[in-house]
Amino acid sequence: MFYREAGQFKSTYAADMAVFPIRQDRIGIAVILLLAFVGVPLIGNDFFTSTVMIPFLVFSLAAIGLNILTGYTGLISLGTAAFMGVGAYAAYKLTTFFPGVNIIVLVLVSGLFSAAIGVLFGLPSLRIKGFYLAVATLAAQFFLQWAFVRVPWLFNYNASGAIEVPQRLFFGIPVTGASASPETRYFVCLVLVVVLTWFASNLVHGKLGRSWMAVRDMDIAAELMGIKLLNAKLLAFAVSSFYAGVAGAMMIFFWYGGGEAADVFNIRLSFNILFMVIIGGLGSLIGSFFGAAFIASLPTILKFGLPALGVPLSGATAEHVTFMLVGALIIVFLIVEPHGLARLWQIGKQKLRTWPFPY
Amino acid sequence: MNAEPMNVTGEPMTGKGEVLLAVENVSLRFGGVKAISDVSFDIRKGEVRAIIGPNGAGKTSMLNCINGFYHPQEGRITYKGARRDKMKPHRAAAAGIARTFQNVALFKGMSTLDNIMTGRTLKMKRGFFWQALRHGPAMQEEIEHRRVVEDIIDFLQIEHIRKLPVGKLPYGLQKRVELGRALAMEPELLLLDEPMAGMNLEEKEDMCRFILDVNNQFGTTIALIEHDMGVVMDLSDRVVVLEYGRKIADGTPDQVKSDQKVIDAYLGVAH
Amino acid sequence: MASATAGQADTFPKLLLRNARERGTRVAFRHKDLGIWQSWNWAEVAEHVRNYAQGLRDLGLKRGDKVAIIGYNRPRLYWSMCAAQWIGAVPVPVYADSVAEEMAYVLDHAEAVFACVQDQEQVDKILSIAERLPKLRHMLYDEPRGLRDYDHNKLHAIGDVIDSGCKALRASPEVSAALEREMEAGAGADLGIILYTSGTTGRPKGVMLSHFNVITAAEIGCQFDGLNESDEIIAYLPIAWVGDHVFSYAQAIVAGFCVNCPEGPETVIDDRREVGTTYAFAPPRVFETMLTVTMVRMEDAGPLMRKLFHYFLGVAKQHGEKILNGESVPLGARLLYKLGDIVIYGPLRNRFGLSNIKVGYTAGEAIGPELFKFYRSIGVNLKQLYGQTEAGVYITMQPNGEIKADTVGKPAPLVEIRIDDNGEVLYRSPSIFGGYYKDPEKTAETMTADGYVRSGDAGFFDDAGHLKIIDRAKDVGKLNAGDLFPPKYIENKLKFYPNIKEVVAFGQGRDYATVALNIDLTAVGNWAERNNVVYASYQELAGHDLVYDMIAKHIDEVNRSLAAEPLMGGAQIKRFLILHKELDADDGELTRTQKVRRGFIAERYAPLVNALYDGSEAADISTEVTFEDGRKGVISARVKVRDAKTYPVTAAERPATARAA
Amino acid sequence: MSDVAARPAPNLLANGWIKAGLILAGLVVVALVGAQLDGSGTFYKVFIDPFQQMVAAPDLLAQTIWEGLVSGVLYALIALGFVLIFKASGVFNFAQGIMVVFAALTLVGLHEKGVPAWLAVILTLGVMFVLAVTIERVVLRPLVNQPDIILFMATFGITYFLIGFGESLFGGNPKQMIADELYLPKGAIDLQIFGGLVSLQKIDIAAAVIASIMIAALALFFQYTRIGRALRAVADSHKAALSVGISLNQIWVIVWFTAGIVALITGIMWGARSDVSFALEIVALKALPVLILGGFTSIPGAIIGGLIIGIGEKLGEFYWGPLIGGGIESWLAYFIALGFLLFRPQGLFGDKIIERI
Repeated sequence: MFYREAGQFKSTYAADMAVFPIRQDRIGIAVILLLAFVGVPLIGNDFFTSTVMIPFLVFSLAAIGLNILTGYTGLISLGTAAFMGVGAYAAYKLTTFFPGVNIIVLVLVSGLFSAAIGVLFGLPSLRIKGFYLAVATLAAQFFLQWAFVRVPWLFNYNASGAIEVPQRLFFGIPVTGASASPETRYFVCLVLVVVLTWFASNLVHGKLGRSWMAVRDMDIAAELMGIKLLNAKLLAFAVSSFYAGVAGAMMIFFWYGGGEAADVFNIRLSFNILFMVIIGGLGSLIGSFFGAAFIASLPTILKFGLPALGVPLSGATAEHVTFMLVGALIIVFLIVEPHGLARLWQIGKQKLRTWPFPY
Repeated sequence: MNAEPMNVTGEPMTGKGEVLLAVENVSLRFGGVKAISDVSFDIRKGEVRAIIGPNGAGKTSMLNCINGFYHPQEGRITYKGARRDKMKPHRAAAAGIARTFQNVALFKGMSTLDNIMTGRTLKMKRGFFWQALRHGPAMQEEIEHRRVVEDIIDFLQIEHIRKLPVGKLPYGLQKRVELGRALAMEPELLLLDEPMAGMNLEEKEDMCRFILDVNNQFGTTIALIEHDMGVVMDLSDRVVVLEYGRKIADGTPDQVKSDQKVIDAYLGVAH
Repeated sequence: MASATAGQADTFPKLLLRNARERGTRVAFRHKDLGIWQSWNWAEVAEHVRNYAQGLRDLGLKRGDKVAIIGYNRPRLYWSMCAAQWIGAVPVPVYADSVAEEMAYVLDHAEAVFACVQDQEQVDKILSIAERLPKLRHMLYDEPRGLRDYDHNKLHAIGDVIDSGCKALRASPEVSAALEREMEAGAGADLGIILYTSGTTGRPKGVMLSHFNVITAAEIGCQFDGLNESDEIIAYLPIAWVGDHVFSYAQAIVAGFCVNCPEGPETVIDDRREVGTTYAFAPPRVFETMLTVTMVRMEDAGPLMRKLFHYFLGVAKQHGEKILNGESVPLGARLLYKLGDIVIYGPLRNRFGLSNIKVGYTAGEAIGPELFKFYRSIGVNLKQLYGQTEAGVYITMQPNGEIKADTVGKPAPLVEIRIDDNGEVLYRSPSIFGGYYKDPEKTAETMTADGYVRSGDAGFFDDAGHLKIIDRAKDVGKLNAGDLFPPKYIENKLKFYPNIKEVVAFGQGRDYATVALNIDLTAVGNWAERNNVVYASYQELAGHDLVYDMIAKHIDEVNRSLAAEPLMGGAQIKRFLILHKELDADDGELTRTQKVRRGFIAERYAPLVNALYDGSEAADISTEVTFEDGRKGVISARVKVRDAKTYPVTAAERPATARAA
Repeated sequence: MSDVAARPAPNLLANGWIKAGLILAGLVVVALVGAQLDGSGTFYKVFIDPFQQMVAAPDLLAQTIWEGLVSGVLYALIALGFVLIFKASGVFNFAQGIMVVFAALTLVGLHEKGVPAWLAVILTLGVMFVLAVTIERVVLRPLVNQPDIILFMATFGITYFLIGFGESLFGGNPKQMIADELYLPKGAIDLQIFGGLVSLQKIDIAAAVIASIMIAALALFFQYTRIGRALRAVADSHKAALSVGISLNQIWVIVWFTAGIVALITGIMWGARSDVSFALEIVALKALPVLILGGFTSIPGAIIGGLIIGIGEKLGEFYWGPLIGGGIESWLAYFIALGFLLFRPQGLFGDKIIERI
């Protein structure tokens, strides 16, 4: 009902091929960006910013990465957390070697390392598909996880075995380390996520995105179009791992601020991100955000929401209930809408567009 | 069409004669099963060449050999004078061979427009970083190719389904979109595997018209597999007949029609 | 007011050049083609038309030659008209869906030497009748698809003609100057266009309109509704029809607004929505289809949505029109309407593509008052007009604030109207035609000595000076007492009730008027369900006493309104019956276009018609019917006949017979 | 999803990318190894020394192989439950590992609540049946005809639910398996062979025996019972199964229940060797490389794959692990499987699938 499309016509292909061709959508995006850049810092307190918004942004980016691989190219990966870890450790080593270089640049560069490792583990994807590939990516997960623990060089031989994030300044403002304020960290994350989402959106709407989807939908026909399968798949692995790597680096530098990093990037994180992608909607960037919001906020909501409703929960029970609920919700979601929240969003939007008609 | 997407020769169809693709003594085995044995024929520039034969005659396998899905164990395939029996499908695509499938092989999750746009992949040169920006040269390139694709959409009269996902389209339209995708590659040789299978009469007539138009207007050489003998006789310049992986006849539709071996092969087989 | 422009720009090519000068960068034409709206501004259009005119000249087209224009609404076909006019040739738009036979007649009669057509289909059609058109020298086409292998000696792509014209103009300034002189030589009084009217009987007649006629008509419309260069119209009605010619060609050029050509006939609704037209025209059936589709779709909506929808439609029905007319409405209702506008009316207008509409017109036939009021109530400024090709379209129009569902409005500016003794409407204005092409006899029949044109329609003015059209003049009969008997007028009045599907009125040469009617099974069925009326078949429902009561009420209302109208009081319905079966085209009772065949029905149902006049309470009848699967059967029934109440005539017997704007 | 690219004979090494990748991978491994060593003698330590050790101390080799064998049997059992389900319903049941833990936890939990051991076993079987019915009703039936990946994800949901459910019922702390009460043997048999002492835990022997019995029983079940034949039919085609007169829904329940039984037995065995806790989940993931080796649809494949993985990773850990810091057990299995995968994408016993175009 908010969509008034009468009079919105396209007289150029550029306008017709825009990512948001409808004016109301563009307004919506602008409002969301405004909220994110102005509203959240104004309204949100430190707790909200650092335990809700930053994790949400980090997970969103990781989910976008996995969605490029799984949703757009049709390759399942259970090793996302490992690729995130590569990013985190790469960023750590880089800032150790080049303490003078801007940390944000290093976070982005560390994504390249992750991309390289991703390509390496993506090589088998030419030969194997589906579940077999999923299992193959477990090799990456466990091998890298092992390496994070067993290669002390990676964590600068700290006795604790953990990454200790040093303080780094950005135009004189601390953006990492203990003295970096949640708002600062939030802004850095937000800018990174917005820019990288824009890139991802450009990629999936262009030739490369079409190639990926072609590989996903019918690889034989894709090959016939002159698409080199291995190149397309490896590029998907590279881009996906790049996003995961940046997300991982962000996770350690702007969220955790260090700590038991080796334990963070475990198989369960891989699964969680896969859930985000599935529940959010395969092959949808906006779905990645929905999925991340849903999965990342669920534990917090349960932890603080249920007691608020008068249901007393101990910490451990809360965790158990969270597990059960997540499991049940996954199943419910798959039954109700196998195409995820993004599809629900699409249906809702379509309803609003055809309002008051049902179709 | 304003900007003609195909390789327009500019002259009427006089060039039928030069051999575009030659298949010489090709044999293909799957394990112990011989799918094709010692088949030779050629496809000349600008002609419509039909490959017919009863079920299991190895027609589709033949097309698969031509565009590099299968690599025949024996024999040689020459395309434009160069040997290419070990070529990969994507190399075949780059060399100007396009293809449609018996059971529509569209990209089901994509729109008609995007499906046909994938046909332009090889012609799009902008690199990764321009694509990530999707502005300037990359966007110009997209628009340039969109124009070509729109001409194809106009040619095939599928304007109304331009932005619909192909998965839910009726079968006849899907076939048309698939043809569009192949045309978007501006092929020199177009392989059509049963382009009219499962269509009603009206759709068949449309498809026939499109195939002839493609052949006439753009001079595209066409090799097609088809079961409908009426269609084959109407469309094709020359026909090769396979049975059990062997060639049993080759010639103009009239010659083939009166060939005793062909009549025997088809006798009792409802086609 | 036509003289204001007549001095400098008295032909369409001159006006086009004026537009190119004064608003060269404004978009003049859009065409949904190849996925987007291809656009041309006035400067580009003028350039194309100039080149095109030269191209035509090079092909040998001369002043006074006729150029047939055939096809769906395409910019290049409109340009063809203007390019022909540029060098003094006369465009003759032809209905694109005409069969070859009709087309052969028109082209031959018009002596067309050129034909500008849309596509292969039309080329083929003309080629098939080529031997009957010896005068036809060249054919130009817009869409080259499939025409590549045709013999191009006499066949040209419009694009190529424009290009060659462009080259010729570039090559030599003399040629350019000569073309300029050709254009300057044109004058407002020159024959601008010949529009063939299909006419109900006989061969089509070529209505000759001068530039002055058409420009005047266009200005009448533009000034009446304040149309200007910012308006948008979608051109989708046949280009051979005067309405499209005036709205989409003449007014666009006169006012400088943008003409949008849809992708194809089946995408009009979507394309209209995309463009968001501000000025629209559609025959009643288009509005009716839109409403029907709306209601059908809403049936599938959720119950809450349906309730909301109907609630707000109720609000609109109550207050919407008044708000649109600027009448005073209580604040509460106004707020409620505002809410409805956000929730329902706005989205609805958006779906219809009528969001930006400044004024919409409907004409051609009578529109149901309910239908008309529906659109007005949701905020669409829909109006009626009454027009004819011979008038250069406008005869009467509804001024803002004076809109009534059952009249066609007041005489348009500059138009004088007189009602003849037999009730026929006569009109006179500067925009009326100069005569039928090559048919002085018919011209003389139609024009009176004092310059009035016979419309062929019967009508009268009501108290407020609004014209009401009753029927075709020749169809209006007389009762034995001498009162007028307008069958279609009575039938239409009844058919506007949703419960009544078909009506046949009898009375010609009888003592009084009667009707036989069909109920609408869906509407009455719904009513029956709500009122616990049990029925097994149409026949049973039709014979039900309660249904008779309901219909009697409708007839009573109609009689009351007839009594209140001048001249109509005598035609009140005295008796009626509900037919035991639905009238069906398969049985020959309706035409294929769903019009009742009065004579045939009177014959077939003679026992019933007799019963209407012999005073009996009921009559037996058995009729042969054809079922859907082709089997034949016989339906027998006893059909009840009822009397209806009539009212004393209240309206003045002799209303004003002449009006002028 | 389950199909595997197996177009006739694309030569793997002919592909430049793969070649480059393998070289790169090799370099990374060498670099990692090199980083752990003093730089000299890498080749010796990797390719010669371990084999010398094997020959020098055959008893240690035998002991290592035995241990590998036993964990291989347990991997095989998990894989077995998986294959059962995959064959019959095409569902890639990620939850099989968790079903093992859940079954064991239920058994122990019930016993803790005072239920006699054997009754607890029966009750646990009941729980597994209820679970099978519930999964069929709540998960499989509504998701029928959905793409494989959706069903796969649904089993993720089951996994999470079972973890949460099990932990909130029985608590998250590791528990002791009630081995004694179930008359499982304890202690070890020490064999004096190869000039050394090879110690075989009795529970391990029992595990091997029980596993063998169960596999034999399953084989008989499939071969000789009507339901078994129906299950085999359903693996070939769903229509064929219907013609045997058993509804798909029933078959699903049966298969999931069978997998539940297998899970319970696996859980008991495994629990008897270590603790019962959800830490087993990670170990259960090891069934996946086993499956890759053996193929998703082959029961013998699952067994042999299990043994190869079990022995391979124990040998690897024992002889080569220390070279790069140990703990390589966590990923070695996957690399072994991956190595196989590159050369036989359909697994050891899987059916070769040729793509039809």
